[in-house]
Amino acid sequence: MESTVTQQTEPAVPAPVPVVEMRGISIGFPGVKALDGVDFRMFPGEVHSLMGENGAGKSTLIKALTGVYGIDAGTITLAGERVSFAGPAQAQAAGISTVYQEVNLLPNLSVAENIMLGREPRRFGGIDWRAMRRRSAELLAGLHLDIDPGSLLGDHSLAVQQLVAIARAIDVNAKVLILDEPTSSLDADEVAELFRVIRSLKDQGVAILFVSHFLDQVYEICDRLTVLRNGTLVGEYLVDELLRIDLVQKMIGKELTALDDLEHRAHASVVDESDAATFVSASKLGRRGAIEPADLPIAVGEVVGLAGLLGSGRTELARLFGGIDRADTGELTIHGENVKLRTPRQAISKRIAFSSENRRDEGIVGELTVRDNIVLALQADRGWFRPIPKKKQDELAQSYIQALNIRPGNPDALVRNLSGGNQQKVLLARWLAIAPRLLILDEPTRGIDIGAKAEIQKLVFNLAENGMSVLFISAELEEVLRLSHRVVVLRDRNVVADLENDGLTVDSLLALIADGRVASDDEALDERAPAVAVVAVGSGDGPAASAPSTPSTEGDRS
Amino acid sequence: MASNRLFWPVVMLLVLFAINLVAFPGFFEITVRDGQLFGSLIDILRNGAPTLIIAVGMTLVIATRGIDLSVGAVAAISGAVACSIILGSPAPGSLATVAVAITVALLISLVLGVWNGFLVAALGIQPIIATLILMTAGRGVAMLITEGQILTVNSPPFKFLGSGFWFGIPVAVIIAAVVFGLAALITRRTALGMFIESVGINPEASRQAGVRARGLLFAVYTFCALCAAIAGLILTANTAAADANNTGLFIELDAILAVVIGGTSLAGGRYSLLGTLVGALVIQTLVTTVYTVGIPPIATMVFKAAVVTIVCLLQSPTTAEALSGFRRRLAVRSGKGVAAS
Amino acid sequence: MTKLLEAPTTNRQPRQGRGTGPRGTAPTGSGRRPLAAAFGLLTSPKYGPVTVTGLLFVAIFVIGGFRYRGFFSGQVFLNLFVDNAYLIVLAVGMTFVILTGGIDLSVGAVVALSGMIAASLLQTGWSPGVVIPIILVLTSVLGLLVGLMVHVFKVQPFIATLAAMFLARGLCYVISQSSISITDPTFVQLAVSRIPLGAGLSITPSVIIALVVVALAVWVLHGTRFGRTVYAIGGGEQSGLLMGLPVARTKVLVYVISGFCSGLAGVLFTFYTLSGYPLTAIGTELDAIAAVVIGGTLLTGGYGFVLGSVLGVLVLGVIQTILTFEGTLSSWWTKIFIGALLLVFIILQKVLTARRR
Amino acid sequence: TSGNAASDGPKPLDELVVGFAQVGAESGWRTANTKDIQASFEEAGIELKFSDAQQKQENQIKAIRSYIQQQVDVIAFSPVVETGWDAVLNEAKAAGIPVVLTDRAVDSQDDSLYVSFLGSDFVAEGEKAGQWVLDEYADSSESVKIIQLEGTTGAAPAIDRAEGFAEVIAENPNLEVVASQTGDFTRAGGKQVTEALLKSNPDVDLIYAHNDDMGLGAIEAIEAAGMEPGVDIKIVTVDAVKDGMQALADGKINFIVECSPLLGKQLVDIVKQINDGEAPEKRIITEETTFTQEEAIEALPTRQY
Ligand SMILES: Nc1ncnc2c1ncn2[C@@H]1O[C@H](COP(=O)(O)OP(=O)(O)OP(=O)(O)O)[C@@H](O)[C@H]1O
Ligand SMILES: Nc1ncnc2c1ncn2[C@@H]1O[C@H](COP(=O)(O)OP(=O)(O)OP(=O)(O)O)[C@@H](O)[C@H]1O
Ligand SMILES: [Mg+2]
Ligand SMILES: [Mg+2]
Repeated sequence: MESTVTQQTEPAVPAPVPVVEMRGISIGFPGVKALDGVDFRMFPGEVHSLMGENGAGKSTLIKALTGVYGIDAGTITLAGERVSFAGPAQAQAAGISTVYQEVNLLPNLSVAENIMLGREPRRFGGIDWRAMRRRSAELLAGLHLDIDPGSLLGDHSLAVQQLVAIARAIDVNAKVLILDEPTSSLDADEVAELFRVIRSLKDQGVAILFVSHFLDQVYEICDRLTVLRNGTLVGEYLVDELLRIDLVQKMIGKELTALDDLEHRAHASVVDESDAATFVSASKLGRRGAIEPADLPIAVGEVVGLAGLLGSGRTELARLFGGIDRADTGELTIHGENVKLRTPRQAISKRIAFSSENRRDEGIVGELTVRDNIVLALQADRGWFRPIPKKKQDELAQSYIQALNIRPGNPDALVRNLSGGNQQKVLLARWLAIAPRLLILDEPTRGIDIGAKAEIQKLVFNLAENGMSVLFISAELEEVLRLSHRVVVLRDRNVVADLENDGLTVDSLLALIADGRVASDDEALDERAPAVAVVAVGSGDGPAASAPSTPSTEGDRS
Repeated sequence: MASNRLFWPVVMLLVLFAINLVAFPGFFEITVRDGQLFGSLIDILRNGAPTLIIAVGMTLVIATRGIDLSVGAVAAISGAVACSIILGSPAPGSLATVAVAITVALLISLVLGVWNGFLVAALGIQPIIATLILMTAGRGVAMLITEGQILTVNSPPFKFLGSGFWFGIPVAVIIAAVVFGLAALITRRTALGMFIESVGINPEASRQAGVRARGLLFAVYTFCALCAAIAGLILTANTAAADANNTGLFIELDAILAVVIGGTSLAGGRYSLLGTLVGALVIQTLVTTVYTVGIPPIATMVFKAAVVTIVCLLQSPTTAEALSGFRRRLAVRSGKGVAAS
Repeated sequence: MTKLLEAPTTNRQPRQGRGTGPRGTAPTGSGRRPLAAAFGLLTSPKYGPVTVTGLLFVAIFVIGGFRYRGFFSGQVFLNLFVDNAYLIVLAVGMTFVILTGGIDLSVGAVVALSGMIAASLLQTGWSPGVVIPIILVLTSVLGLLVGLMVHVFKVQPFIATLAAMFLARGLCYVISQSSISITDPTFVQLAVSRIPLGAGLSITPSVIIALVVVALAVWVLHGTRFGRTVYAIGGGEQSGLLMGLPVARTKVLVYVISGFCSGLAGVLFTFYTLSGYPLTAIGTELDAIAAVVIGGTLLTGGYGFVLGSVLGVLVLGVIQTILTFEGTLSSWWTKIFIGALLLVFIILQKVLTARRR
Repeated sequence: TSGNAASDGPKPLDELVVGFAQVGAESGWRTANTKDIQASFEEAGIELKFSDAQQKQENQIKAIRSYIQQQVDVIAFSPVVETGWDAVLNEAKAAGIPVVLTDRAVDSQDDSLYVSFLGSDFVAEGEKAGQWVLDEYADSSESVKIIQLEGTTGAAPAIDRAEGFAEVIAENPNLEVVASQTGDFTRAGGKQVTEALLKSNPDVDLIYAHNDDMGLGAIEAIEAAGMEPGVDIKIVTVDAVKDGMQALADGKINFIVECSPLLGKQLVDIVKQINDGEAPEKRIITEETTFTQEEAIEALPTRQY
């Protein structure tokens, strides 16, 4: 099927009927108007992106479509018919397959079941387990995910879970496939696999909604996009006709400049190793089954990035530094003094903060307010009998709400009701509030919009300049490169390289990660490089120059 | 939010009051007799005091996602201990004896609480089973102490705890108020309440944020046992007799019911002590209503079932939605009416 | 509720089939030896508790055999089933409910109620062929009402079933305050007949019924969509909803099943006691819950097996048997002894399943 | 009786084994009962296997089955409930083990299932209490208001004591039970119920409690209401435990119908009779009396429980 959508120069009035059409959608929550008269449509065989800042209403719009939330006003049409779903089950039955923003799977069931639940192949009135395993193994293989379908889902890392969720969604014979930030914890390779699948579905005429805060990914895979701001519709555009700068401007309503100067400063302020005191240092620190003994010194004011593939053990290493897990070999010194971190509490008392990648299960405390969540760690450190005065709490909360642009800016809102990105910011605020000397950030920018990401990066940078050490993990390699003074590469739970960040490029890092040696030439990169989003946002170049030019994408865009 | 959740329980309380008033016009009368307050409402407060005290401890336990089934047994043990000490002493009527008895009983309850805390926090046993152990064995221990007999004590200072008056107010009520006030003060004026809630909502996140979940659990179960012991002393003093078989029997159900009617979720997290207070009052008033209205004993259970069901259904968010929809429709209609006129 | 301390350990089991895509080389995992496999069975969050429970049960039985004359016999073992057939059925129903993260406190009272219904109807000359279906339908309807309260009105299961418990118990009194004998020949026949197994061993028809219920439950939970949805709800109701699973229907049905099982257990109980008595089975709900939890099911839902619950019942039964064989305990020592045995059991179970921290 | 241990001649007492399945230890009365039985058997030099059913019939059935398996010489038990014993008693009969019931009866058509029933007659107790009330108010012309404190709903003593009482007082239409509530056989229950009922029925004349403990609770409530128990409001109870007798002696209770837990001696006698091959009487009613204040003062010093 040819992509007919993009042949029109006008985004509006395309020839075929939209498969999804939402008109005048409004949804209000107590105190917040999440959506206000939003129109939205998708056509068969297109990849559509929903763009907007954190809290703009993207997830809410998706949930309105699939019947998770009832709508206060507006109409929804699916393939020309008015629909109103009472719940996700009905939406699914009508051909809308969805991966929601937070991984919503069942940790207590096997991977195979998580993929097939609700559509299990049956035999003699019961589930045909054999067929189920076979089918799920096929689907996993389709995503190049080599895990045992019989293993418990809960045993896998968040990234794997995210892929499993995707596998589940693409198995359904859907007319519409919705992916709400599916790539937030995926590496470049997994993203490439996903895109391959998306393209083939698109060729089969499936309409795909792809939400992501990674502009590169959006520009690589999407045909059209709809921009939301503060719950209202900004407009619908053809991706090819919208410059990145313009897109960002439409999303945030003003120009974004934060990244520019960061880019410059990053290279200017690499810490001079010789006179920097080592703050914390690990020697032969390891934990059986999780991470092999590793050496890792971190200097005062230094930002160390951890790079590696999914499952390479970055999280596990970081957890040892944060006292989340106990190391069973090696030792940790702080300012040369031997310390044992048995609990997170002990780490915190040493001013080491660990911000988990799994914000829902290990990060936020959903039923508590934004204020409580922000002061939690600080208060825990002070002890229960020395409560932070109410006024001080409010000040703290307010200052971080402003600094990180948390929305809604109401310290009494329950964190559970915040959008994903805003929850992440609250989590970050909690750790900044304890004024850490070592801040461990495991995927801190997961699901964070582009403006906030820049703010956070700037913040990290400034804090590092003021003497805070940072251990930084991100699936986005260029983010690692942009922020880090040093990059430590892990592979199969081993530290394989420890490099100064001068002259490092995404390509050379990738080679290291993949093969465990520094790339001398670019043989290994030939097929992989295009899939990696290399270009920094807002670097000033036009979209044409920065868009990765692979033959396949080119073919899709006329 | 909390005030919202309390709306229907309070209404239910008022309805029960009204029923009582119809059955017995003197229900609201409070007179002063021999310098003591006297009346049905006072009885409700006094008899509800032990349940309330236990429910306060239970609220905190439940907020951490736990439950404590052993409170009845702990109450029985503390009553048995106190009575047997008083009985065994040469001067059962002396204040010192009673003070010693009470102190020992409370100390023992602390040990029992720590024991529960140990099973739950240190060994990670599911609270319902962990406390089931003490629920079963504890009553055995209480009976061991009394040798299965009802120990009647003749000790005015001890009796004072259960049926005495202080400035005209029943001592039991004063004790309940103090326990309630202290619990509210300690958890809400310090960060304890937030920690308890946070551990109840997301234990792993709380741990990573540096909250000492283990210590907290120890503290909470110990406090709950202490509450149970205080309640046990009041219950025992009320009849001046330790009845190891019956003191605090099924009181855990009443306490849990009070907590839940008060709007605290058994899934842990946010709790409301005020709600628990209302819940305990509803339960005690319910019992009194059965007596005043003269509901025959065979129908008592059905009546209780009906009241609990009604409170729960009224409190339900589904009902609230349905009601607000109805109200909205009413408003629209009346709005139209105004526009037309 | 124990998630509290288990969370950090259960979540972080190193996975085996690791690696992402063609590049990933699995360093461990393939070719596990039997010893490792056995160890894995013990420590797996899924099978560990059940395995340990089974082993401990065998251990208790063997120890009892050494300690008491006549204990280590086939009939003593079979009597565990004979005496606890009704409890097995109760525990099966309870397992469904607890797997979804709920709880059912009404089962004891419903057992009493179905006994009362049976006794009073049989007394007025109804035929057992009518009475038993009526009981099963009535208790299922009661379960349905509870399920609707829990799902539609979001009433916490603890409270909804507590109300049902009051109601069922109250209805018992309404039917009759005093106990009623059952003299119906069919019931009497079912009560006294024994099915010989050879070698002087025998069981009762109730045991067969209970085992059929267990087999059905195993099949439903592991072989049908409904059963998997039960586990899914326990694993995360919200996720289940978003995955488009029939959460509402399943959640309500689970209480219907528990109601049905309680009714059936009540009927088995009347086979056992041949009477209806309003005060019977007080506290039996705690036995059923304890059996389920001892059997390794998490009260928070999502993890556990029916067979574990059966083991749990057997453990409670064997504790009871030990008590009668001991034969010298005063009333209070009996209670303390039950508590102590329970404690030893739970702690051993915990220690044996504990994973490296 | 069917072939029992006696058929091969009497055994020496120290070879006899008796299995006793007690209801539980739900009250002081019950504990006294247990203690007396245990003490009596010890004194007689007969081995007693004891089991506590924790108020559960199924436990009692299990215990009896276990006694059958252990081939004891005599089984004695106080049934938790009257019904539902045919199956297990038939097993005992088949095994040739004689069964003695204590305290409570079983409701079975086939009275060959047990050799003897030793215990009180709860209905008669209710009647005795009623009779006293009838006599006390024989020449009262006004209506007499009575509050009844019932035992645990559904329990046999509660049902029977209410029945016997009601039957007798029906003779005098002036006697009117204005309220009847359960106090669960406990002091706390008795106190709370009385407290509430006194508020709505302040002019009550008499309280009839199904056991002493509830009566003692009622005394507390009456005193708290500023009235004098035994004078302003008369109290009649059943049981005659020590605390109750004391209250009776003090004039706070007016009349107590005895229900003795001291069955041990009589039970030992029955066991000996069986062992000797004699047939004990089918129904042995415990020797019980009633107490007025004077009698109580007299009996109190020798009261054992
Ligand atoms: N259940 C809820 N109750 C109250 N407010 C809510 C609820 N769900 C969402 N909101 C609010 O609605 C707004 C839109 O949230 P939504 O999750 O749609 O944002 P989003 O665009 O998906 O953001 P992100 O990029 O961070 O995922 C936010 O302000 C959020 O706080
Ligand atoms: N939540 C978890 N529960 C159990 N095992 C886990 C969990 N997270 C990770 N693991 C295991 O630990 C190993 C490494 O973890 P993980 O995948 O998180 O590493 P990582 O380098 O941080 O990768 P990423 O952050 O990209 O997911 C893997 O074998 C994984 O299966
Ligand atoms: Mg979102
Ligand atoms: Mg990670």
